[in-house]
Amino acid sequence: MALDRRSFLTFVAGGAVGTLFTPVIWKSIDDTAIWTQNWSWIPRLEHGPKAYAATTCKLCPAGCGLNIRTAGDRPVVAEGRTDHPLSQGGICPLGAAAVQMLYSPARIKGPMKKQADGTHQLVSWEEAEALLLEKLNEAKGQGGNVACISGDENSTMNEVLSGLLAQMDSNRFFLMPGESLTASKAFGSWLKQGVLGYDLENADLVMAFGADLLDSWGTAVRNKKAFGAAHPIGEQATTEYVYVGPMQNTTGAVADKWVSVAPGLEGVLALGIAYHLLQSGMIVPEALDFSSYRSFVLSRYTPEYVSKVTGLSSEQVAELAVKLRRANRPVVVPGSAISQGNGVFSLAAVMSLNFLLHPVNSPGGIFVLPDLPTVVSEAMEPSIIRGNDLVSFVQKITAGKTDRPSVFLVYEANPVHGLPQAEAMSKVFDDTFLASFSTFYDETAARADLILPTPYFLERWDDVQTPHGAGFVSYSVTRPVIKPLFDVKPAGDVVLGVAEKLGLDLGFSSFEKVLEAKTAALAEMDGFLTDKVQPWQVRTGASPAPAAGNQWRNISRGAVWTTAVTPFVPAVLLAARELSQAAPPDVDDWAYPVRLASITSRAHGSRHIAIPPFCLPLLGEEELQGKTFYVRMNSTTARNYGLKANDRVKLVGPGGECVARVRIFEGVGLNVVAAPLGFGHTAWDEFSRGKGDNIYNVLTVRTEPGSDLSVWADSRVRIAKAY
Amino acid sequence: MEEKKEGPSKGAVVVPFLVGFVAAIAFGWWGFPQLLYSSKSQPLNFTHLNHVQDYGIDCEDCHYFRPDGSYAGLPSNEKCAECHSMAMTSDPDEIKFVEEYYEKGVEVPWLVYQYQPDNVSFSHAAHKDEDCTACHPDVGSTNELPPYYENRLTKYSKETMKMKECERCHAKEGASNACQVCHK
Amino acid sequence: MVLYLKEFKIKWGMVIDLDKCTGCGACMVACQAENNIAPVVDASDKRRSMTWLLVYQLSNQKLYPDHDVAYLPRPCQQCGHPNCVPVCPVIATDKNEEGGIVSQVNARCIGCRYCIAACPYHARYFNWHDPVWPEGMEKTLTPDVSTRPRGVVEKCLFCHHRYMQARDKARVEGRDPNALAEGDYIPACVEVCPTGAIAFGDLMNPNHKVHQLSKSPHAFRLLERLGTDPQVYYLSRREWVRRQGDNILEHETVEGV
Amino acid sequence: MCDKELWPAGVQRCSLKYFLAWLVVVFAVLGWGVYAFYVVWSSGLHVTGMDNYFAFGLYIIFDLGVIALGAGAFFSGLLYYLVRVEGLKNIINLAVIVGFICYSGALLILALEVGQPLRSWFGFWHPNVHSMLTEVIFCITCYMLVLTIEFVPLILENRKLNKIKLLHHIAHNFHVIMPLFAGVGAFLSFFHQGSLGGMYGVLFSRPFVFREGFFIWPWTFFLFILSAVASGPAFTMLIATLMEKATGRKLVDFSVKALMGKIAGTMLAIYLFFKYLDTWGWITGILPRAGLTFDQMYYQLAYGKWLFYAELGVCGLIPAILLLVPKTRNTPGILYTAAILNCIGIVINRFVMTSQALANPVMPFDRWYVYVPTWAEWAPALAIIAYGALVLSLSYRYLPVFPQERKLNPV
Repeated sequence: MALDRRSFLTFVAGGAVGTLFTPVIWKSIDDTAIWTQNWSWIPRLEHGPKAYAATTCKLCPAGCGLNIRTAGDRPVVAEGRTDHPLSQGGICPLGAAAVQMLYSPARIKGPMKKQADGTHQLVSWEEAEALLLEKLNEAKGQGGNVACISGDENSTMNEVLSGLLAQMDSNRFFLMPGESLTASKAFGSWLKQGVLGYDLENADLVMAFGADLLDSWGTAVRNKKAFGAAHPIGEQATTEYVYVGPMQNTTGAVADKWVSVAPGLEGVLALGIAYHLLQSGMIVPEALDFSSYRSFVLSRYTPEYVSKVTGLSSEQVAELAVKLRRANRPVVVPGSAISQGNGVFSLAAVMSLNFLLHPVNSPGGIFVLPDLPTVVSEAMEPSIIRGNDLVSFVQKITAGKTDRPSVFLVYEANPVHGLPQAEAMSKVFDDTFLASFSTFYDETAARADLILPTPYFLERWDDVQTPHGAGFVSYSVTRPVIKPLFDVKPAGDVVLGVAEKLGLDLGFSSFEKVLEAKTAALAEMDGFLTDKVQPWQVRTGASPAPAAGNQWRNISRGAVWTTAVTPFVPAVLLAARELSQAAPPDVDDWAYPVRLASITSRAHGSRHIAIPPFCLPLLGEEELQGKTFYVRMNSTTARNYGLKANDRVKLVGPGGECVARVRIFEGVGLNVVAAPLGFGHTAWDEFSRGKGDNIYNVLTVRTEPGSDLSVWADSRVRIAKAY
Repeated sequence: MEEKKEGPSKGAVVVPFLVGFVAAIAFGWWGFPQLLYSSKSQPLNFTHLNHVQDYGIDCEDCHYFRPDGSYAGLPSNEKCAECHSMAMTSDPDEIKFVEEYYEKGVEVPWLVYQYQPDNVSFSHAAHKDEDCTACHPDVGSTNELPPYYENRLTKYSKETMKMKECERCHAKEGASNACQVCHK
Repeated sequence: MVLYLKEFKIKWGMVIDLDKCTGCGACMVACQAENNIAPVVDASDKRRSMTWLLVYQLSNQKLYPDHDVAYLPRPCQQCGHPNCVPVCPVIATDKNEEGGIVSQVNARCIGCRYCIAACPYHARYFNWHDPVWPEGMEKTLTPDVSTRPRGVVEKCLFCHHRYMQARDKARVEGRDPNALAEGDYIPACVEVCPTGAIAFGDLMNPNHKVHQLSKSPHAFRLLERLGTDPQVYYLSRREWVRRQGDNILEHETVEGV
Repeated sequence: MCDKELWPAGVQRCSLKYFLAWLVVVFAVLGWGVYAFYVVWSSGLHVTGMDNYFAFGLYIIFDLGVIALGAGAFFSGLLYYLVRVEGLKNIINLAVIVGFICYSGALLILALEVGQPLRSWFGFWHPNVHSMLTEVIFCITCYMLVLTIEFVPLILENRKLNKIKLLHHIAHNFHVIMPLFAGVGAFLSFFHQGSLGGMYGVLFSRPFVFREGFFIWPWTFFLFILSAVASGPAFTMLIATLMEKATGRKLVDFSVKALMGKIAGTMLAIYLFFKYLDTWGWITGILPRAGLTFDQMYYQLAYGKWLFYAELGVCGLIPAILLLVPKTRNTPGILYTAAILNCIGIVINRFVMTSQALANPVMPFDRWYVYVPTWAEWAPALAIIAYGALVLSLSYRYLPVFPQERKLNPV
């Protein structure tokens, strides 16, 4: 039969009908729908047994315990550790994003050398280490013309680095500026062997001056845990929290009481309170300078004066004094909302309340926390390190008052972005050899002549010694939970190797050995592990079993070591001389009329970590819009400067300026503009680069009379509408 | 009547129609599956029966529940290497395991006949009293591993149980058929 | 209009103490990591971002210095009488399982977004974009929650996979999977919260803390008067916070809302 | 080249060159729309202005609008075939074509609107019988079939096609059973117009659109039916007038238009009576029970109260009066203006029910947002209009759409 058109059509019709009785159409439709579950460009899940690895976080100085959940050896999620006294199962947003940061696009893939055109080129470790050796050798020949900046206050890495410097006859070892420097200037004369800690857990009244206790200040997660325990869900609070500070930040929002005081005036209010306490007959018997302190306070910080300067009523000030006097175990926490740039006046004034209220080392008050023994030969003593003022050093160099080091080593720090007046300060790195030990391609790495990438903290050994703001001594170890993803090398190993080639003997062949020695050295002190009894419980009568067994084995697997030993304190000084010299003047600054309340939040990263991808959704609509960030002021302030919500505003400080949008927020004091640090990155990755401006640029450094300390927590700016 | 004469004869209509119909049926039921599925074989031939009969290994020695309630469906290299860290025979599959997988630290990419999509979370613990072969092919009583057919479009195994079958049994047993009991 | 009401012997619920929430956002980050939500470069596009758990900032609307703020974390409210469920044309979302969690199966969802229109809490999110992880970061995906393609709706499920895992653990240990103890099953956000602002448990079980807390005079639920009957309760001793939990007419007074 | 033998007998059409030039314009717009379809399907709905607040956008508003305006088909059919309003004979073909265009266009847009078009058949295979949207999916699809069946005989009446005996018979027999389809169509139409309204009315968590009602149907169910019936005939009549203006030929007798106007006016008046009652109940009942006030429902210009007054006053009451009073209705200019206002009012209603309902924040600490559609939403909408123009142009040129055309345009 010939195939004519008609029979062909009939054939097709038959085929079509036949097809309906086969799976072809139905299965295809179904499978196409199933295919949409399985698009090749969307990752599939990988299965594997669930396990946990206990370690310690290094993303900020708070030293929280992290439990890294793994699925078939892949780290997947960071969880809290209930057995860690600094976090007790809690976690901050930055810590919660820790695992994903492993794969941050800003990770440095291998050692890099700066090219003539300013770009970086990957080189081998041999070449990189040879270059470092060459530069250090030159510096050694010049009599130790080398300086080091460490961004990690708590690591034994500081011993390795300061030991290297010391053996090269340099004492220019600096931490990124923090509050331990201020404390050292204020109390260093009598507090040689430790730092002051705050026993929040046993307190029944916590009054924080400036310190953003519940977000980023000190041991933030532990502070929150203490706050949480004192505010049982659905029940009456057992401890009152009062926040004295410039704005309703995280702490101000949730504290039982918020007292609005502009940055820089916390000390004035504290002495105003001290006035009442002194009037009621309180004394500090163990203080040598009590009488000069007493007469200074009573003569100058009268209720009228304090009320005039702070804008609070005399009744409000008196009420705070009553609160403190009535409490059984009150503790007062001094600080600045950004944990840096605080003056001796502010710190000593606030701290004096603690001395007035109860003797040092009483439960629910302040404790002297001893430093841990050092193990690296010739490493600087912690108390010396705390007293080195980086900002003054940089200012002296730029002013030509001291010579510029020929080599700068920067370890896990980002001074190019994160020093006050950052733009001007970073000029210190001009005409020097800058080597950056960093995990991420931050602004300092981008500027560096040599990048020596460190493993991410989930890939390396490291440790955390008693963080600033803690209430007790602690030691815990950071341990690798995954092999390094890239061609990176622990900075400790690099430095030890180079030192050896320089003919210096630091006493160790690898950083892991340093940590082992550190752990062994802890045996000198009467310590215990926190698995059953917590250090604050010891102060109220609990008795722990002394640490036994293989210390390194226990601690390297996550155990936390602590001690209840407190050094003997024969006498204290209230820093009365410094208080009287550093007291802020009564005149107002008309050139820069607005007080700048800078904000740090763990949601914005930390000093050396830019905002992680997973924290971006935390920024509200009025914190970041596209590339523009917001500063906050109340409606009265805004009106005074002709500003409305969403207007573009320029903040001008003596050293720099930046542009933002206005967010009207009534939780900011009068004539105060609140602005977040941690924005305006120029390096890093697409997640953080180019978003907002760098407020560090408008911070203003002044030298505090009396202490000669660089201070910028009380910076001031001029604001005007920007077009 | 006139119209009928004008039209073609019955046969001329019916025959091509039938040819088309039969061709479509044949293609749909035989050719189409050939196109839709690709056949794959296991990376190694594992001899279940030998392991059970000759060496007295229990099923649960390799296929066990972890303490957290999850199910270790397939043994890892480590498990196999408890015996096979070195080749004990000249069996090519055993040698391949040792050289290609164990020593290189690569897990054996076993093809699971019953592998469920990512959006399904099958709880072995909830079904631990059922017979394994109610869902899985009975590989335990033979030394041969059957071929694995993969749907080219969906990338799932041909034998992957469809939701209907799960639902039917759940309904019969009085178990919940709420969506999230199985989906994730 | 009640088409859909089912009672359960177990009702998983949250009680969130707004006087304890600092708004730090750790819960939001933990949620993303736990549930395999992809990061986005411009997360400031709030109207397209993916935040199963979102922390709202509440203001008492007063001027300085009388101003007060509160933070309100908003997971899916797991309504007892959800509006999203009856409207779904393909049963991709359902409230049918013991425990009362409103399910959402992305493989069934056709992306019509009717449920998003129905939800007054904005707890439902549409995948406007295909999820993209920076290179390598997909290795941090947990095996517990499937990835979702663009074009489907998703939402908080109270970390339902953790419920399943807790049940499996109970089964293997020979316990009754339908009688989990308090703490056996806890969503990721509850677990990480550093101030312990969130309590979680079975609202029907008098031995669980949430049972009592939900009856507190300071407890309220969001938009309660609409009749959605949420399984998420909030606590606050501040009256202005409780007032903002629902729409209140000027002349209406709020007693222990 | 000439296509004259394809024209309906005894009528005049423009030259093929003219016609093709017009089609080029139509296809240009269509092409832009097809490109938008490609972009949306290949990259996702983020190219639209929709977001987590505006789950529905221009796609849905457009669909609701054209489905309401396309209601002329079923209501004219109902009146003509079942109630036997003979005057409608002269416009019923156009009503069917307009209905066909509106429904097929709406379905095309729906294929864009769903995030997973390849799964859209789940609506039939895994239906949730409680969902108003399920009712919509079923009824719209079925009614689309009915409209196609109603359109087919008209196509077969093309001069060339009708010469084929078989097709002639089919066309004839279809006509005979047309009342049956008209009835089925009317039933389906009632239900899906209603379900579209019901979709909003059942949203008890959205006080802006929530309505109580009868059994499972909220009042919006019935209001949507009535409003569609009130605007559909007016729209059909306006299309006829537009075609007359475009072709320069008289196609329908003015009395037919006036009749359509009268039907629309009557239905509009009935609709408004209930709509006013409903609005009153909403303001005094539903809103206060939800703790809200009338004033809180409106925001700035985009969602201002002017919409309320425009919908129910200027584009509601006024056209209803103009269409009901014989004197104004029989004045062509006024008739057309009133019909246009009528259609605008219904479109405003659909916009408000969709966009404003979603913009309206329900949580007290939430805020208003404004929805702005992007090109990816305008392009397909315009393409559907172009598609309508294409179908109408082809139908007018080649099919005997207007029975009166020969009489009204003597050669």
